Amino acid sequence: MAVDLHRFANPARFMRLTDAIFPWSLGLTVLLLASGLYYALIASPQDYQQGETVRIMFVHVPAAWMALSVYSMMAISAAVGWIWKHPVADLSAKAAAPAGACFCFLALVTGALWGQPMWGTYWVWDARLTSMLILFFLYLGYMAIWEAFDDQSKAAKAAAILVIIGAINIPVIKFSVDWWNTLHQPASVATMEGPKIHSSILTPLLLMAGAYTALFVTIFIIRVKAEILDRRLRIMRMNQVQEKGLKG
Amino acid sequence: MSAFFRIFSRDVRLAVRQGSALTMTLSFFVIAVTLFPLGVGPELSILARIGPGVLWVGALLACMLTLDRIFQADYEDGSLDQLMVGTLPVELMVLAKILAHWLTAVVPLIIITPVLAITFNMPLDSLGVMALSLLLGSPVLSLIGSVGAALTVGMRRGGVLLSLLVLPLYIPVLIFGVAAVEAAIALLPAGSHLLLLAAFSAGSLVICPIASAAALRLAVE
Amino acid sequence: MQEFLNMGGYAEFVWPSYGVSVLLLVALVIASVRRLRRVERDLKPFEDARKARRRRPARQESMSS
Amino acid sequence: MTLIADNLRCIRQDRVIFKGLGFTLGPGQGIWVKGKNGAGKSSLLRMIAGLLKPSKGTITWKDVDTQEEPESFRQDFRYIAHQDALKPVLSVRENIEFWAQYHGGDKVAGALKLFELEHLQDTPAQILSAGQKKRTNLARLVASPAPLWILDEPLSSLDTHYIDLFTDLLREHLEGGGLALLATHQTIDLQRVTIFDLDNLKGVV
Repeated sequence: MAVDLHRFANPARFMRLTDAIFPWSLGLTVLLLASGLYYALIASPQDYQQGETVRIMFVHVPAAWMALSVYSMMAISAAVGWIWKHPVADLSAKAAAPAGACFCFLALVTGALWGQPMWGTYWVWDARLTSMLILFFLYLGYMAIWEAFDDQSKAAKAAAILVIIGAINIPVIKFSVDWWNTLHQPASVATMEGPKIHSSILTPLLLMAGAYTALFVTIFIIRVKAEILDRRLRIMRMNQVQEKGLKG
Repeated sequence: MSAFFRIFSRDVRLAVRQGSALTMTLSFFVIAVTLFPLGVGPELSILARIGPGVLWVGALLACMLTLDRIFQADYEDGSLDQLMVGTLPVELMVLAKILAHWLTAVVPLIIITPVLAITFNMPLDSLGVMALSLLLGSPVLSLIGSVGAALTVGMRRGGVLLSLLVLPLYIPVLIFGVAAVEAAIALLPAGSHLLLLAAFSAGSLVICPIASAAALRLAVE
Repeated sequence: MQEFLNMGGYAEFVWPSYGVSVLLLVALVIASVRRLRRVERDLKPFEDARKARRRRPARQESMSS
Repeated sequence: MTLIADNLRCIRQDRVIFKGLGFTLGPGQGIWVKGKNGAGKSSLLRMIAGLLKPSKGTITWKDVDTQEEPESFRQDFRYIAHQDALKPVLSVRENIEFWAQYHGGDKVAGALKLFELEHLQDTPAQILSAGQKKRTNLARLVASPAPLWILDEPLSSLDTHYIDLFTDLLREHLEGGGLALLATHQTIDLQRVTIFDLDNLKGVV
């Protein structure tokens, strides 16, 4: 049985595209990261209320934004993969998941580290932190389902169903967790609103958000290429076994 | 439509004939719930405080244990292939099975919850709202659960994955279910919470059969 | 410099959060790059074989179906 | 009432099982799919039955693509798989009755009589022998009749008496204008049945 080439046509084109983008996104990441860190740690003044701890926000908030936007990107590419049977879309969702999970985990850790000086405890059942925790479970579920199937094309479809159902539920979860938080609002805990976004804080925040996005794109390109080549490798090995079977 | 009713009645008859599965689920629910007073202490005021939450979490976990029964047995003996080859659209076939699962696995949980609520020293007039909140919210448990069950049917250790996939999606129902009961205990109006629960059920009634059917087509391939 | 490192007394929270972020993201990048290298290395023998087959015109066996 | 398969390609676990497969099955004709283990016999049958999506190619029944109108196609065929699809807790009659009514048929009594299952009709399926279970499974073909039969190893675990019985049933089905697509390791010597060899895909009918 010959290697089934028609399915690699657009991945090859896709990879030529990403190879072209890669140096740019790498450069942008380094640039944004350097300037972001400079502004976050050195240039911006300490906050009148929270003092230096506000600097944690420059790492916490971008991570939280990325965690959510990566998940929605996965849901969109899963839908594209499902509707137009686009093989690369499924793989890109699979490639993005670990990065999204890392951002989500970072948001949780930095959130806890920010919570300690603010409220005296590492974990406070604050609405956003709780939603981030649930999002982390959704990431784990997504990655687990890829491992559960040995047939990759089946795994892609199952994962697509899961991430679409997950994405539909995220606003519902966000709404109910926010609402649940106000219901059990112990009087003493200040909300996570933090300082109103003052310009000296906005620039490092946006720079860091840009740096995280560029970093994600860079990691994404590496991982998607690895997924596509891994798929090709798996098929070539399969055909080799099959051809041996015929000769043997 | 008779095919829809056929599947529903066959599944109910099967569940009744294999009554042991039902008693196991109920006993798990009772045992899991009675562990809490042993862990937390017999202090009645505390138990009354945590009662709604414990009962809802217990019902939710007990329901989750029964989810793989929706499709697994049919997958193993080949009935699933035959069901997918019938003239009834797969989505409706899935809905019939979900309905049967809800009636035979989840409703019994709802029936015995008030009895357990008494052991948690919950006020008697709140038992009605407890049962009502379970009644309105539990279809979501079966519906979303069926998507997880369809995704993990035929898997060797599907049970663990099933809970990881399904539990995060149960959280909104848990939050508003408990909120409704706590509102009732505090003699506040619980109407809005119950309406939201009903809305969750209606919403998943639309989405989940389609997702489950897609997942089943995948599993049968 | 000392004052900068002290972070207004919150050094034990600010630096760990930056440290964890950098550590984890760098680890992710390294893991991804290493995975790509490994797949490319494993794919090499197959790619060479395919190129070799394509260079020899005698073979009619079409690669694409 | 013809079944036309055109340029079917089957991919399982990223491996090409078969490709460019085509055949035409007219009324009164049968196709016996042969091939080594793993050649894709069951995959082909499941694909025709609509359980396995072809990654390429079309299946047309009564000039309608079965992928577009699966429900109407499903009325016209019965699929017998390796597994018997019987519920151990239900009796033989209850099992047959369920599948008959599910597929919109009502000839349960006839099916029981033909497959000599009347004396077993009230016994729960779990204590049946393999042969009795296979007969109960085959009984659905009679209980809710359909023009096209898709049979995957219909004769396995049947003794010679029931093999002849089923071969006669199949002959009558074909003579009555029915169609059959079957995969089996036993021999079927009916002149209306032609062989389709998956191993070298030459046997295009």
